[in-house]
Amino acid sequence: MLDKNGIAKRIAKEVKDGMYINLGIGIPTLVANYIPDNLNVVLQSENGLLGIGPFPTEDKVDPDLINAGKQTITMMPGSALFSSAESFAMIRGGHIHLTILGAMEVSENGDIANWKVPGKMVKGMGGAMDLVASANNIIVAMQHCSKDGASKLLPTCTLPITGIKCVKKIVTDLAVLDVLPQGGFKLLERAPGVSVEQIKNATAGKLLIEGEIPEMSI
Amino acid sequence: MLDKNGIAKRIAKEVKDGMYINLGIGIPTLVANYIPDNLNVVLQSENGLLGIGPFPTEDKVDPDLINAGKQTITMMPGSALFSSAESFAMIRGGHIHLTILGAMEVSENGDIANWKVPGKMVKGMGGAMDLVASANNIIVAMQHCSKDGASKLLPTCTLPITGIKCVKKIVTDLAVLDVLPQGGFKLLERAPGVSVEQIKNATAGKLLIEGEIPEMSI
Amino acid sequence: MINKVVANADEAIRDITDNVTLMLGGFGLSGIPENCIQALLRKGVKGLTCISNNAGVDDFGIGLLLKTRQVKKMISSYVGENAEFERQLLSGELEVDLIPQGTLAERIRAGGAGIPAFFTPAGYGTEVAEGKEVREFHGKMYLMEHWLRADFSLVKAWKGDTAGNLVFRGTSRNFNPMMAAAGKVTIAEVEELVPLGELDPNLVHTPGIYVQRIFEGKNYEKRIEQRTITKI
Amino acid sequence: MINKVVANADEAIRDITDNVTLMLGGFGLSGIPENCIQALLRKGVKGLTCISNNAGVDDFGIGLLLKTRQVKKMISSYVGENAEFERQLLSGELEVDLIPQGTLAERIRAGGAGIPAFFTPAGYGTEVAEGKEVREFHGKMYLMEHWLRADFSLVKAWKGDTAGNLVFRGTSRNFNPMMAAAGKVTIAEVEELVPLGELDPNLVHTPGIYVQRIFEGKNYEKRIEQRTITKI
Repeated sequence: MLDKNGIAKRIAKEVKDGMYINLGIGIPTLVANYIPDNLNVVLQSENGLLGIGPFPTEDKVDPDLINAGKQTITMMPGSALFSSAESFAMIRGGHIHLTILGAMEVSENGDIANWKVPGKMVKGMGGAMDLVASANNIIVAMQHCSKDGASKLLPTCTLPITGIKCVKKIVTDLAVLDVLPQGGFKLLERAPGVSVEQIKNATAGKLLIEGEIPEMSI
Repeated sequence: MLDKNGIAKRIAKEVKDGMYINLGIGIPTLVANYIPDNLNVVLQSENGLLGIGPFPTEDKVDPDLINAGKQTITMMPGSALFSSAESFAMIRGGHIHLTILGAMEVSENGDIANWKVPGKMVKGMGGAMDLVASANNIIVAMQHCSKDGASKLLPTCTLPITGIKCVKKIVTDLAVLDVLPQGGFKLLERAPGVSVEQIKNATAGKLLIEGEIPEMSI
Repeated sequence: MINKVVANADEAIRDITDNVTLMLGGFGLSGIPENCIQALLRKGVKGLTCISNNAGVDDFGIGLLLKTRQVKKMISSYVGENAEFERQLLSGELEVDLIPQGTLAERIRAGGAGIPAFFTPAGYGTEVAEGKEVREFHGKMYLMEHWLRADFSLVKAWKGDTAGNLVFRGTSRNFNPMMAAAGKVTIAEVEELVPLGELDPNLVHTPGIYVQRIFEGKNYEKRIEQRTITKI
Repeated sequence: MINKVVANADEAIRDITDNVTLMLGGFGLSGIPENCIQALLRKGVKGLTCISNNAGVDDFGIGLLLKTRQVKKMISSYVGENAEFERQLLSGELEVDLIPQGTLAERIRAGGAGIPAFFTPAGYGTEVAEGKEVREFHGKMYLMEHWLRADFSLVKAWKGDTAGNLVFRGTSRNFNPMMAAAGKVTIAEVEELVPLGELDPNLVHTPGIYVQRIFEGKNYEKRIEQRTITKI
């Protein structure tokens, strides 16, 4: 089983040289810590920055420089700043190569639910609906099951959805899975120490298992 | 009768303090020469400048600084440069207070034709269609009649039109006229030495004459 | 050039009355019109419809106007960083329209640019699509969205000149440029008001044509929501 | 950051083949990709569809590609500053689509911004409206217009860094920023290529994400169409 950092580490292996990437709040943000130094990638913050750098040291904190999670940040050399309209033009126009975000549920046809729980205070979708509707490549980072043990990989989402048929890959504490274009979760890798049987039991949606499933290396 | 500079001078009297203005090519460009110094106005060039200054002196000629007529220009202090998309966002969004342009024909309901003559090489509409479709206040500067003596103020345009129901006022070598919302040219002023009869004869569209028509002062 | 300078926030918002629609720049607490918000508190106008990406926190930003019940409706992409907001929403005192952030940004941009409607894929297949025209282009589904315009736009810039040209700083630019263009009357507050000719025309972010009034603000607090630092 | 530098125009356009659609920045002869046009002449690719506000003059700009019959179609707002253009058009060798300048600019912006269609009032009631969907919003009539995208965009900037961030100068910005965003592959030629970190992130006009290749151009002629001077 992977912890949050393990999930982030495994996702970092999906990052390729030259990519522009948008990282959502939560586990996705941790991915930045595991991108190999030899890869040149640029992180976008949808409030208007390409080239997010590390968090600032105390003396470099700047209220005019925050990320989409409202955290203080720094800029890398070669960064660019722009308006929110330009930022989402970038996202909507398909210029971001990889979008990594968390989810509450994913369905076997790639629908994602991550913005609203009926009965709970609704805070809004922020940029999530734009990101999932526009991205060419979406990887979801999440726990395989909710805290009460219910599978989050479902035949259809039970929560209000954020976008349809958009998730391409899922990395959970138990497994790496592709969402197939024709529907279904294809099991690619097991987390260290996790059996195929465990994954089967934790997956409510259609699961496809072909041949030997390797343990992931992270 | 007015010459080109006379028409420009008369139009300059329509300019009010604080206006943002787009001047078309030809007589409209001359209007800039007659705007009183005590008025603060800003001239827009649709290729991406607010704050057109005078033509440059020989040593200040800059190929990166031209107006929509491709002439070398200068900038006023407080100018701003922008892209063509931003420029037409400004125009389309109704931010320009006054648009002055030439015409080949104007109809009594305010249609304007100024971009195409069948049988002649068509060079294109440039920004004219955007300007006439978007402007709140359009003044046309033109000769009352064509070179062969035909009226250019018509019941309906005979040439392909640039925009419909958009012209608010016309200043010609003979007269100043309003285009009424319900249709018709309302005669406001005569050019020096021009009689109402002359204007009647030169106007093919519906002409409204109420009371005494004063001679214009320029 | 046209001189648009007013003395202060109170003079700038003098004709904002009850029940108008306002746009307020900012993302989180970054780039918000702090001085204008204080002036709105002092003036006490009510029934405001506020278009702003967020709604501030309990004791700062638009949160201050919520506390005094001056806001009737919020049009935002993400709210609820504050408890009073939640209370008013659940009790039905406050209306909220939640809009995907990119759609919100583009609807405001469209308002300023004279584009009454456009198509975006954001929200297709979700509850955001309810009641909206759906259309296929190039094999993908899109929703038709309409422009947003406001009676007044309140924006915050780093520097501005007397003609209303604005330069923003860092990520505090966010929604400010589009809102400047989408307000019938746009009021800009700046940290530094500079004389005409001091801003390089090539580096102006918002051309002065969009700004009707400008003033140099005071006592900027620029509060940070999530102070996150690297320990060395 | 990603290093996008290529040696020169010939390397930059290496995979431009016959019959592709190109966008070329510039207004008149200001801000045109001079080096890329020369490289296209050398490569001799044919059947090009060129989206560009103008078509150059007889012996400069896109006019050079017209002379060598490399252009099949022009999509522009204003053409015909050159005689060869007129000859080819009248003889049927050249196709031309004339589009209102603001519509052209916005269609290109929409292409880069992922907006497949939008509404504009320009051209309503004229022959430009033929075959287009017409719609009323707020009592005014609008046409629906579609995005424009290109296989390659060739843009010209003043300065650029190795990550493809661009800064333009004066009115040579014009169509270049939108075209940079609307090309599947965007090639930027710059007068000065600077190291990473030299451009102020706050003053970048075109973020590098839109640019796939960049090089420092040579021998810029920057020809002036209408040299107009004030005599002193």
